[in-house]
Amino acid sequence: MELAATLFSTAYQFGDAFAFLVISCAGLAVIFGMMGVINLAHGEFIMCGAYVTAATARAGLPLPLAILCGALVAGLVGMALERAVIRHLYHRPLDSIIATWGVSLIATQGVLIVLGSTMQGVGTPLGGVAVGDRSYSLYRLVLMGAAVALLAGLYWLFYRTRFGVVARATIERPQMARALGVDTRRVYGLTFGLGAALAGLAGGLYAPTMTMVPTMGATFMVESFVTVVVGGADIFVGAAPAAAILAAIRAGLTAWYGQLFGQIGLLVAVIVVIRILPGGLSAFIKRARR
Amino acid sequence: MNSGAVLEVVGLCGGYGGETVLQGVDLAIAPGEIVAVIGRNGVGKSTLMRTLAGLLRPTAGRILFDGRDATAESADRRARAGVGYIPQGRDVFPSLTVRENLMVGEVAGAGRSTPDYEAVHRFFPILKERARQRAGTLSGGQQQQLAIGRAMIGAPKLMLLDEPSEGIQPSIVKDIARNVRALNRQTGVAVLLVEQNLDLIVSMAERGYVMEKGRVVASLSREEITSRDAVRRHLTI
Amino acid sequence: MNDARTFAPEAAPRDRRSGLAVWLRRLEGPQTMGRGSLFWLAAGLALLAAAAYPQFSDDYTVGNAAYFLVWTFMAMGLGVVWGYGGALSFGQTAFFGLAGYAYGVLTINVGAAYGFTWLALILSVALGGAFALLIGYFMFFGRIRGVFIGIVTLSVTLVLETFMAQTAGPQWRIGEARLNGFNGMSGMPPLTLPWPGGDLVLYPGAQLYYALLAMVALCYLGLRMLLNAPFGNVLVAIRENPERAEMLGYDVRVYQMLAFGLGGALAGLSGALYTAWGQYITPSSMGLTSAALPIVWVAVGGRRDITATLLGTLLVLTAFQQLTIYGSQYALVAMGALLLFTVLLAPDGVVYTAMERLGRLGRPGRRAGR
Amino acid sequence: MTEILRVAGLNKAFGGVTVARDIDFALEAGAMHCLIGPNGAGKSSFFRLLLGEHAPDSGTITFRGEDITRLRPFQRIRRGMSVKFQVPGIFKALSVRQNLEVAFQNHLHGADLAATVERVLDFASLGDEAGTPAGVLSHGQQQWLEIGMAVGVEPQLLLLDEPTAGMSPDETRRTGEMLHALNARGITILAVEHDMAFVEQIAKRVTVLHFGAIFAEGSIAEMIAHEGVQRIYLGAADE
Amino acid sequence: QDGPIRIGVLEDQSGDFAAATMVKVHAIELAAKEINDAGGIAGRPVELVVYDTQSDNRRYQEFMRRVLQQDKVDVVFAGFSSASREAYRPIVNQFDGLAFYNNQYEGGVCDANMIVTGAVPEQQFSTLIPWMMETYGPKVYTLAADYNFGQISAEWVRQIVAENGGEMVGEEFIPLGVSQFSQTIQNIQATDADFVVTLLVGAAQASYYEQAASADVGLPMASSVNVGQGYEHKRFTPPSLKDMYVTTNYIEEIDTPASKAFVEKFRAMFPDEPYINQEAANSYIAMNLYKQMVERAGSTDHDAIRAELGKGDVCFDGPSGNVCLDPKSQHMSHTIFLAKVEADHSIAFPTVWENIAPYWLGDAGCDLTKNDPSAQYTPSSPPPAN
Ligand SMILES: Nc1ncnc2c1ncn2[C@@H]1O[C@H](COP(=O)(O)OP(=O)(O)OP(=O)(O)O)[C@@H](O)[C@H]1O
Ligand SMILES: Nc1ncnc2c1ncn2[C@@H]1O[C@H](COP(=O)(O)OP(=O)(O)OP(=O)(O)O)[C@@H](O)[C@H]1O
Ligand SMILES: [Mg+2]
Ligand SMILES: [Mg+2]
Repeated sequence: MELAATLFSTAYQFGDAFAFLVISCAGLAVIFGMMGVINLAHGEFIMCGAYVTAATARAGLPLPLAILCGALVAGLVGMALERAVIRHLYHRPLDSIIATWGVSLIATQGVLIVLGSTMQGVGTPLGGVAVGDRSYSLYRLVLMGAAVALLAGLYWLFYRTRFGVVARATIERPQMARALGVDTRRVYGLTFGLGAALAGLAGGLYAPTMTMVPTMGATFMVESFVTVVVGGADIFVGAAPAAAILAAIRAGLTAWYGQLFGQIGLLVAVIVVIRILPGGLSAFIKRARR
Repeated sequence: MNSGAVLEVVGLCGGYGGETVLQGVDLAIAPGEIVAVIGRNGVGKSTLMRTLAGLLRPTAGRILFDGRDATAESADRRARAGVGYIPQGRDVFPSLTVRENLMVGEVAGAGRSTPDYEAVHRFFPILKERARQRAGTLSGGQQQQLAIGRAMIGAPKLMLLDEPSEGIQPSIVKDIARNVRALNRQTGVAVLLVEQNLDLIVSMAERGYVMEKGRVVASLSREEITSRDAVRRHLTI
Repeated sequence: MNDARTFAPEAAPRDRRSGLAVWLRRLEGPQTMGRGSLFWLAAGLALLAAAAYPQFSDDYTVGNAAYFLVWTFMAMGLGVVWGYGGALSFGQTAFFGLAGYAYGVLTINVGAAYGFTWLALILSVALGGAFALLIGYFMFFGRIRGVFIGIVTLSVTLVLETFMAQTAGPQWRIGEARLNGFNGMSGMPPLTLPWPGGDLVLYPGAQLYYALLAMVALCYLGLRMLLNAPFGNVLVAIRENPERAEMLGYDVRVYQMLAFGLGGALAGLSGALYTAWGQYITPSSMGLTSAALPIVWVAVGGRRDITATLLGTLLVLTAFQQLTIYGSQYALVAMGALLLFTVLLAPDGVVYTAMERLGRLGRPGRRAGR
Repeated sequence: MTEILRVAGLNKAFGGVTVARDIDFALEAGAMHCLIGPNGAGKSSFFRLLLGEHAPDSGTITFRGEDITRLRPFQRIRRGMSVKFQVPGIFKALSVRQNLEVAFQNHLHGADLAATVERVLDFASLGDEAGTPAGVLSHGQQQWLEIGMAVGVEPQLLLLDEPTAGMSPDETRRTGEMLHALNARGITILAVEHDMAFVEQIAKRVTVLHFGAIFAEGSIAEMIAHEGVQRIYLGAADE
Repeated sequence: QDGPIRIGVLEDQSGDFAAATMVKVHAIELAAKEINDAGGIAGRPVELVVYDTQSDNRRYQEFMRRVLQQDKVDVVFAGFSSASREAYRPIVNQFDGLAFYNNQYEGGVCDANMIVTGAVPEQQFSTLIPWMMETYGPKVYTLAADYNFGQISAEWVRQIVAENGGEMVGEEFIPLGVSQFSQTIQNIQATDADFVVTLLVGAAQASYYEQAASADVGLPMASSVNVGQGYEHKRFTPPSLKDMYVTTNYIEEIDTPASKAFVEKFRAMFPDEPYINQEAANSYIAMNLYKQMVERAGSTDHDAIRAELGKGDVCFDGPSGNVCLDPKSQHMSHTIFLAKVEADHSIAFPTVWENIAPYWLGDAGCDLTKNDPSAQYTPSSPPPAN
């Protein structure tokens, strides 16, 4: 019984870290991994999703619907942003850094000016559950499930549907895709919108567990970038194992040596993994598979 | 002019940004024709093809496709209307598999035809064998076949073929010639072919245009084109 | 090898010009914008104006200008690494911070007498450069490239920040110098010039300004020469196509590592000078926001040209500060908008675009789109 | 004559695809040799193995008496190789002149460098384009530039992957003549080509690669007459 | 000299800290308005020079230089985070300026150019910890931000727990910016702590409360920063802060006539103010203390002002009761309120400690009336004995 409780605790910690990495990086994986746009406003889409979720939930919408609302609004904002700004920056990834950083500044400070420096959150639903002599938040188990579902859904969308194939083609050779009849603008708009919606979803899912401030997106940034990059060129093959490895390292170090080592260890692990596998995990997995 | 042409180009000017490469090109292709464009390096053959495909915006002149003014139409609409473009240098999607590359080709034909993978595989068996390989790791010749197959899937009415023989082994050059001609016979697709390979021109084209410095300077009849000397004369300095 | 060549000239007369002349000729070249007497006249006038300006201004403004100059080294270093070398480093602040702390530790322990602050400055810069070489070795010899470089360097600087932030305890001291965690280290002396009749303390003001101006000018000219030398050519070639560069017989890794080391040393110079300027260095100068700033300066000015980088950095620093002074809460929104418009309207950078326009006025030429 | 290059028992596979299968191959100094074979036979991959871009699974490569199997690409180049790739690997944002300078400055300096660049510009008919960013050249012009970058340094061994792709028959002939001139200066040349007229023009001997293995070797006439080569490569005689 | 008295205000109106600091600017504006309405300071009007420091230490350096050198202000009110204070302190010293730091912090600044009105650990912990131990038991778990404030505060907690015969069952430091606490929650549950001292800082770390509540940790919490500074009880959904005990020198719920009047004035001028926290009260008090000292000294000269401060009778009856400046450390005495967060996030005040002096610096040997070391000390690195 004792052992089972310990095992559960370990699995829970790992799953928790894994879910956080996967959920927070999914939107970035689409926008950066698929489109090559380095989106420094990723955190602000997360914030947008969280704010909308909190606002709609407190207005009486059931939480799951409120979260979807958050994702939807973030997605729409993303599509608008794509049309106004990002569209001009494809294949200028380095310029997209500057532009999206600008967007991020405007969004953070704009929200601060308009909505004030904080916003009241929504409480975490479902309460706790006791296993052995410890108690755990049930909602966190939901988050873990959501992470797995998200990975499966994205893989299906990008590898098993024509939209996904066309989107990948468009991002790689837009001119050629156009010459083959692809309405590239629409594809871009939808893909970016999807990435933004996924970020919004992350915000919505984590809204009940976090402080609502305009800068809240920043907490997700480093982790999501690191996960996506360690994953490597092929995001969907790489992101899940990357999240798993980083989560294991983080959870392990945090458990044994405390949060500081968890934090530093995560970053050092990133450096080491990239050094050992310069193409990221996906390149390695591809090679191993053949 | 006559309205039976699949493609009619009048006074076409265009190029890159400030730089005009095409200086008033006129040509016409009737349905089911295979027409060659020849000319030395840098005269603007590929530029012409890109402009016809809609990837470059003309600065003057008109492009009529199927009798319809397509001058201002975007590349993707042209493709869906039946213009299949096979660029010089192939431009396959390197990280997509062969099969996925062909899937992208389906888009052009969506609504007009059902994708005929059988036919493509018949013409280019290697594309079936390597369906799951990433296109970027194919050899040059394999990529060329993929590029043609990808255009075929979209059931085009007009194919713009830019130097298809470049880097292709002789037997496949012959195959390509044979296949394109067969395709042309079976589906009535018209072909505008840019080439430097004499054999291919001679074995495929029904007539031709000679380009020089952004202009069509001569038109070659069927007789002229089958006599190698006329072609050779135009390709030498 | 065979003597008779089809392409190589038959034993052309050897170039007799001295090494210095060769280097001076490299002040102009394909890798830097601006050539001809008109350009150098303008540059000379600009330098003159910069030198004369303290006479017409107040202490605060001069001290503030000196503060801006402090940052330009880091920007120019990033210009070399990123603009010319094609490796986007997101962690120049690591070398900045390391050198900044090194300056503090050294001067707090040894003091400022006999001009030791300058030695400390040099040592700190060397440390920043050496650390950058180490990281560069690790990355480039490990075949790390592209966005991975960005993430590795970012991770390095964040590790340093996280680590330094928790050194608040008394056990974290190097000799006399308390690292002092997140609150930052202070109490180090400013740069001091030994001077007959009492050392000159270079507090932010005209003296420090002149010292910095001279350093910026030297550094700028030196970089111009380096970038137009074969080293610069190869660096740019590597940026464009590393595989091909290797196939021309260049050890790509060594070039990239050296460029990275140079960038790190320049970031270190900024860091040590910053510490001397404000007698304060904090872990947050290695944090995410700080790390993003140099990229913004370089991108807004134009990363493809060292002159654009230098002028752009000064421009952005001034613009952002002015916005903060007069924009209150709206400053950040305005900054964001400014960045957006820059990227959309002047994709090669504001200064770069302006310089290119100016240059094109002068001579007609064939220059097609990117 | 001495041997400049020897490849022994070279093997390389990418997953399921074998690109080099027990290749034994030698080149005399001063030879002018062509490598032909079907698309995907492994010709370009063979070049990449020679240059060190791919590491072989097994086998050795000896260049001028030295085992270079473990050397990095730039080290091999410095020992006297030079290459023109199938897909032009030029520096797109650099001007044509800068491309050539970068290509030559490892060997040449000052006035020598400038003179050589001028000659190559002239030879490649790129004089008018010297200041143009190489990325905007037409496809054929890029090929010329790539050739210029490879031949200008006059290496011991010149590797050319489809040098005449995209060239008109006339230009192809001119290229052949230039290669003969280089060869006359003692430069060993190994070229991959699909243009049989060109192969006939330049090659004394020809090696046919098929599925990564050496399929046949001999004079060009022998190869054209070779039934197997016709079947896998040349196709049936002209219709 | 008759022109206006210029007061520099450097506070974070944007960035990470904005949530807790906007209100400080408003409090200073309120005080300035009152002072001007009543005829100014010694007949001279007050003029504020306000800059937004964007939660960025560099901006503090730039603007401190600007207000002292260019705007030539008479006094500066500046800083939220300790890092920002340390960033500008060398500059204040260089130009021999006078700065008020109106913020609760880890204590220990012994600098003649600084006057501190915020509460310090000895005021908040010497009251809070013994009370908690008495009420809930002797076993303490500390959760602190991993930087100066957290580490030094934790040191105080450790010391006071030991002095009172308690036991530290755990101590954990959290890097700034960490927002995920599952492991920490497990760690706490693995001990038999009677209560948790939370010294968490910043928006990210505040996520702990929600996460702990949803995992049913259920332990009482004690803190010196929450509620009083970041009004978490207003921002989070009840009951996540239930049984949180905070020692604060002011919050808007305090039910005294002075406090009620203050809240009323404040809201009349800033109706949308989300919360009036202790730093707002400190800033307001600081303005009034400055007025008093200038009027008594008859000048804005720093030495004259410090001479008045040195007399030890600079006091003010403010929203939080009577407070006085301590001449040795130039810190301020406080009435410390124990605020308890109820299940519905309303506030109760189980007890109040009047007139708690900032004794530690003076006792340890800092005496600004005699010399000025311009340093920051901690219990583990106290002033050198001389
Ligand atoms: N992207 C571009 N930007 C600017 N100029 C270009 C660009 N591409 C080609 N050019 C120029 O346009 C002219 C015509 O090029 P084009 O590619 O059409 O030639 P081509 O006839 O196809 O030659 P080739 O036989 O070598 O392929 C050339 O002078 C070339 O330098
Ligand atoms: N990196 C790789 N991964 C997997 N397969 C590869 C890789 N590189 C090459 N191949 C495969 O190896 C085979 C040989 O390719 P290679 O490019 O050497 O052919 P080639 O003889 O040069 O053909 P071509 O004449 O068409 O250029 C091809 O089938 C190709 O698909
Ligand atoms: Mg072409
Ligand atoms: Mg090949």
